[in-house]
Amino acid sequence: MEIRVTPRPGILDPQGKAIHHALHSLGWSGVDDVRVGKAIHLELDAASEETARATARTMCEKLLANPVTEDFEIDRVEEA
Amino acid sequence: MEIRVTPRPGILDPQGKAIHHALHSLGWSGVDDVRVGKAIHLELDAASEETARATARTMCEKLLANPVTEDFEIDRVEEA
Amino acid sequence: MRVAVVTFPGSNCDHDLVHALEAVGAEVELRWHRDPGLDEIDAVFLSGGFSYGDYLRAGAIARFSPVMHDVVAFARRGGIVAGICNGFQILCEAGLLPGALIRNESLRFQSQDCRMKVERTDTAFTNAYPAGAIIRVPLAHAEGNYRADEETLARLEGEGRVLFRYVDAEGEATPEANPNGSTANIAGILDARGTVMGMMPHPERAMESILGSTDGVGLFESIMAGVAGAER
Amino acid sequence: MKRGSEVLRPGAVDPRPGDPEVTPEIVAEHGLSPEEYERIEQIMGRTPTFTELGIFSAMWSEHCGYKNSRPLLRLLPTEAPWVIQGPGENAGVIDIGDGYALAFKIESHNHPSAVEPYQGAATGVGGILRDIFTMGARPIAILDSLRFGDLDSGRVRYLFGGVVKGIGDYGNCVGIPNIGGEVHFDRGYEGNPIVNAMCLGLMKHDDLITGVAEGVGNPLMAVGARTGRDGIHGATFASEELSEDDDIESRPMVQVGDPFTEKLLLEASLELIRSGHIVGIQDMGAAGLTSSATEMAGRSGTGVEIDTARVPVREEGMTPYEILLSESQERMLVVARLGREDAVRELLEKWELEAEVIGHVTDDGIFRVKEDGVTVAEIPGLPLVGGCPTYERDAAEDPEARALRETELPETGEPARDLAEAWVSLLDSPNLGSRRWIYNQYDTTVRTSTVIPPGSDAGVVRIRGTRRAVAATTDCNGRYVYLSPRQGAVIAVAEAARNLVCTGALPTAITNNLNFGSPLKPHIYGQMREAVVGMAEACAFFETPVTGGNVSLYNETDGRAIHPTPVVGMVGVIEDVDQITRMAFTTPGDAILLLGDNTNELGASEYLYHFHQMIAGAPPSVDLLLERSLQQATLAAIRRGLVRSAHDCAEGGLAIALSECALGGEAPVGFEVRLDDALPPVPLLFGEAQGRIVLSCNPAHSEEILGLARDYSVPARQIGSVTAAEAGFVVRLHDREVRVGTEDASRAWRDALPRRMDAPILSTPDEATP
Ligand SMILES: Nc1ncnc2c1ncn2[C@@H]1O[C@H](COP(=O)(O)OP(=O)(O)O)[C@@H](O)[C@H]1O
Ligand SMILES: [Mg+2]
Repeated sequence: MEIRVTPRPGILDPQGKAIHHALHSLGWSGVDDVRVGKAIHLELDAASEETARATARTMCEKLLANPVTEDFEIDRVEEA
Repeated sequence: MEIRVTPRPGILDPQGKAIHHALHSLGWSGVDDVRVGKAIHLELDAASEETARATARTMCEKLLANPVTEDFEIDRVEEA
Repeated sequence: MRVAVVTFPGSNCDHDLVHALEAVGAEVELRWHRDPGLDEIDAVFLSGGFSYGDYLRAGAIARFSPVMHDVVAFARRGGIVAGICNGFQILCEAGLLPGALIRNESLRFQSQDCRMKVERTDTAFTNAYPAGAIIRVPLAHAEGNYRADEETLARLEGEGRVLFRYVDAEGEATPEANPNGSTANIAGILDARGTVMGMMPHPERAMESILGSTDGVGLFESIMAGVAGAER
Repeated sequence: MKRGSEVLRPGAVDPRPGDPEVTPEIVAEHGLSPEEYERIEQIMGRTPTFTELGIFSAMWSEHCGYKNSRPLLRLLPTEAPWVIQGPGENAGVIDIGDGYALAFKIESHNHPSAVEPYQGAATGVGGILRDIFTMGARPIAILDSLRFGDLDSGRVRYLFGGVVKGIGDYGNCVGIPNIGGEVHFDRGYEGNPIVNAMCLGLMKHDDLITGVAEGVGNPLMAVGARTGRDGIHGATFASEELSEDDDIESRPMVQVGDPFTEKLLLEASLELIRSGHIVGIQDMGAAGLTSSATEMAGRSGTGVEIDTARVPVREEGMTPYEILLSESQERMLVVARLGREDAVRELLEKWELEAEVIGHVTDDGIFRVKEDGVTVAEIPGLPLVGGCPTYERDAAEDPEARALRETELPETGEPARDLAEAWVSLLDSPNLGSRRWIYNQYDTTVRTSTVIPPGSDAGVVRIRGTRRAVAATTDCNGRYVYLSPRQGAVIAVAEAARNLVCTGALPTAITNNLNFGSPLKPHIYGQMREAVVGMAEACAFFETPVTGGNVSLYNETDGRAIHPTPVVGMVGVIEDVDQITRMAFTTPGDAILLLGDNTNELGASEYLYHFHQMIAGAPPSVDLLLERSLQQATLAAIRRGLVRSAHDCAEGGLAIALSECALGGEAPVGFEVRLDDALPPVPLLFGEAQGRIVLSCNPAHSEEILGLARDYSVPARQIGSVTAAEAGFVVRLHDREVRVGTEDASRAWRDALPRRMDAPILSTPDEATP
C-alpha cells in the first residue's frame, strides 16, 4: 500500500522551496507551488482492506508521521 | 499533480530497512517490505493534462528523480 | 554526582559527552539503549549523533528505545535531562519537549561555530554563566530548524523557556546569525518545569582552548552546581 | 598454500545448471584477454565454469590484480624504522610514539562517482573507513581529494555537489571528523571526476590485527549487511573506460551506502578484535567475498571453502556468481576461532547485526565454493591471488604535453591587466576561492580532538591522553604532472611535506592514489612511470616511505584521459601540542617573513588557466636540498616557539598565499609588504615558485628566525608586517604598488564557490532546457 506523508500547510518546506526555485531557474515559470513529502510503500498481510487501512493509520500516528509538522494520507491499497 | 519518486527495485533502501525494523519491534510483525521515496506535489498551469504530464516527465528526468537510482511515476493530475 | 549518557545505535557524540562531564568532575556511566533503570542517577544526557541513521526523521525511531521509558519517567520525577543535537531531536519526538526540528533551510548539513545568547542564567543548565552571556560553540547538523505552532511559540517565549538563541557578535538575533532557519533563532529550549533541556549546538565540543573555545564548560558546571544544591 | 612450487590441480566441476556456457564472447565481456584466458586454462587444467571465470576476472582485474601497475609500484620506497605495516595489507601502519600506532590509507571511487556522485562518494568513504578499522584501529579523521571539470557546467555542479554531500553525509553519520583535502576544477577532469578519500585510524600497538585465514577448520563468518546484487563486477567496471552511455548501462551495479550500519559495524568489529574470538578480519570490498576470502587465505597459505547457500542475502534467487562477486557495502569477512561462533554472534547481536558461518579454513590451498553442498567452483588459491599476469607497457612522452610545456607564455613581461583587479579575480576563482562551502558540510569537530580543521595547510588531530598530535594533508597538482610527470610528482610530495611542516609536524609517511588514464596508451603509461619514479625519488629524499595506496586507471571519457593525478596523502607527527601552528596572521604589528626565493616562473600556473585558459609552460622547478633545509628551518623555528603563523606558498603564488594568511583567521586582517626582487610583476605576485613559506612572528623574534634560516642556508627576509583590516592588502614592487581592499578580497574569496553553486544543478548532461 502507498502512504503519503506531507509537510503541513503553513509549515515551511525547505525542500519544496528549493525545488520550486530550481524549476524556475531551469525555465519552468508555470510552476506555482511545490511541496515535498515522503512516499512510503508498505507490504503487509491484512485480512481486509479496512484492517490494512486501520493498521496503516496507527502506524502513521505512532511512527511514520510527526503530527507537529506532517499530515498523512493513505493513498492506494492493492492486493498483493 | 502528485509525483512519486521511488528507489529502483533491487537497490538497497537503508531508510526502508530501518523503518521496517522499527515497525517490527513496535509489534507489527505482519510487515513484509518497506520502501521510502519522495512524494512531490506540484501545481503548474498547463493547457491540458497531456502537456502537464509531459512537463512533469521532463522535470523528473532533469531534476526531480535521480536517473541512476530512482524511478518516478506521475500519479494523479487534478484540475486546480 | 552521577550522570548517565545514553548510547543509541548510531550515537556518535556519547564519548565526547563523557569526556566533557568528567572534565567538570561528574561520575559518568555510558548506558546502552537497551539497559533499563536510572536509579541513583542525578542527570541523564542524550548525546548527538545519528540514532538509527536519522532515518525517517531524526530521533523518530530512537524515541521508542527501551531506555526512553525510563528517561520519560525520570523526567516526570523532575530529574535533569539534557538532549544535545540528536538528543534534542529525540526529546522532541518523545514529546518531552514541544515542537520539531526539520531540515536546515539550506538543505545542507551545517558544520560551523555559532554564537548563542544565554537568554536565562537562573536555570539548572545555565546558572554558571554571567547574565546576558554570549557564547561561541560548534554546531553540526542537518535537521536543526526548530518549528512549532504559534501558540507553543508564544508559550515558550512568554514563560522564558527559550534558553539559547543564535545571535551575531552584538547579541542581535539576525537572519545572518541563524544557521538553520530556526523560528525566532531558537537554538535551545526548556520544558515547562525547567528540568528538561534540548539544544542543537555542541557545548561538549567547547571545553578546551586548544580546540578553539571553552564556552561550553559553563553548561556542565551549571548542572553540577544545580544537582549539588539539590542534594543539600 | 602448499608449497607454491608444486602444482595444484582443481577437481572437475560440473557446469551449474542455468549458468551461461563459457564462450570467447563471455570471456571478452569479463575483460580478460585471450592470453589471460589461456593462462587460466593452464592453471585449471580444464575449462573454467562460468562462476570460476567470474572469480578470475574479478581477481585479475586492474583493481585487484594491479596488472599494469605492480612493476611500477615496486619502485616506491616502503621501509623505515617507524613503519609497522607496509603495503599489502588493508592499510599501512606506523609508530607514532607513546605506544600508539597510526593506520592510514587512501582509496579512489572515481568511476562509481562519475555515474552516481552521491552514492559513489559515500561508499568510497565507507570503504576506506573499513580498511582502517579492519586493522584494529579506530578511525579518527577523514580527508578527501577531489577533481572536477569546470564549474560553469550544470552537470559538473551536479557531480561536485553530489560528491561533497555524499562524503559529508557518510562521514558525519559515522562520526569521523573531516580535517582536510583538496579540490581542483580543470577541464582536464570533465566527465571523469576524481574522488579519493583518505582515513587515519588510531590504535595501541598490540591491537593490530591482519586479514589472515589461519587455523585449519576455523569458521569463516559473514558479518554485517546482507548481500544483494549491488555493484556486481564493480572491480572490473572500475578497470574499464567510461563511455557516453555508461550512465544507463551501469545502473544495476550502483552500490548504496548505509552509514548507520557502518557505524554499528565499526563498533562491533573493534569489540570483536579486542575480544580474542577471531584470528582474522577483512572488509568485503572490491570483488566482495571472493577477494576477501582468497586474499585472507593467500596471506596465511591456507585454503578456504565457502557455501554460498549459507550467505545471508537480501534478494531471492541469487546465484553463486552473484553472491561471490556482489559488492554490497558494510560487510566484513571474519575468521573466528573454532567454537567461538556463538560468542561472535552474540557480540554482533548487541549491535543489531548478523553474523553467519559460511565456510571454513582448509589445508589444501584450494578456493572451493559450494552451493548447498554442490561444488560450483574450485580454484588453486595461489595463482588466483598472485598469478595475475603483470605488464610493463610501452612508454612514450606525450607529444602534446611537451609542445604545451614549451609554449611561449604571455604576461612574463608587462602585465596585460590591472594587477589589483587580477588579484581579486583570482581570489574569486573556483580553484583559489575559500573551500568553506565544502567543509561546512563536513562535521570537523566530532570526537573533540580536531585542533586544526580544514582550511589550513594540513589538518591536525591531537591524541587524547598524550602530548602528541598527528597532521595529515593530500596534495597533487594534475596540471603540473600533465606538463611534466616526474617533476609534478616530486612537487606533490614536496608540497605535502611543506604543508605538514607549516603546522609543526615532522613528515613521516605517505599513502598514494595513482589516478591515470588507460595504461595501454604509451603516453599514459609514460606519465605513470615518470610520475612513480618522481614520487619514489622524493619519498626517499624526505624519508617518507609509502605504506600503501591505490591505483585507479582508465580514467577516460570518450578516449580523453584525465590529467595524470598521483595524489599524495601524507601524515606527520607533532610531539607537543603546544607546537601546533596555524596558517592565519593573528596580530597587527607582527613581522611577515618569507623563507625561500621568488622566481621568474609562471608556467602551469592558475593565473594562466584563469586569464588565458592556458595549461602550458613548465611547472615550477624544485630543488630538493633547498626544500629540505627550508622545512628543517621552519620546523626549528616553530619548535623554539618563535612562529605565530606559517603558510605554504602554493597555487596562485605569493599574493594568494598572503591573502589566505590574512583571510584565514577568525577575522580578516591587512598586510603591507615590499618585494624588491627585480622580477616582472605577474610571475612575482602569481607565479607558483616552490620552496617558499610565509611566516609571521612577534617583531622581536624576526632576527632569531632569520638567523636560524641562515644556519640552514635558506634564503629568508622580512618582507613586511601584518596590519589592521582597514589598511587593506598592500604590496610594493620595485616599480609599482598594488592595493586591494580587505573587504573586497574577503567577499570575492568567500563567495567564489557559493555563488557558483547557486546556479542550477543538472543530473543530465548539459543542453537547452525549456
Ligand atoms: N575536498 C576538501 N575536503 C576538505 N577540505 C578541503 C577540501 N578541499 C580543500 N580543503 C581545504 O581547503 C584548504 C585549501 O586547500 P588547498 O588550496 O589544497 O591547500 P594547500 O594548497 O595548502 O594544500 C586546505 O586546508 C584543505 O584542507
Ligand atoms: Mg594543495
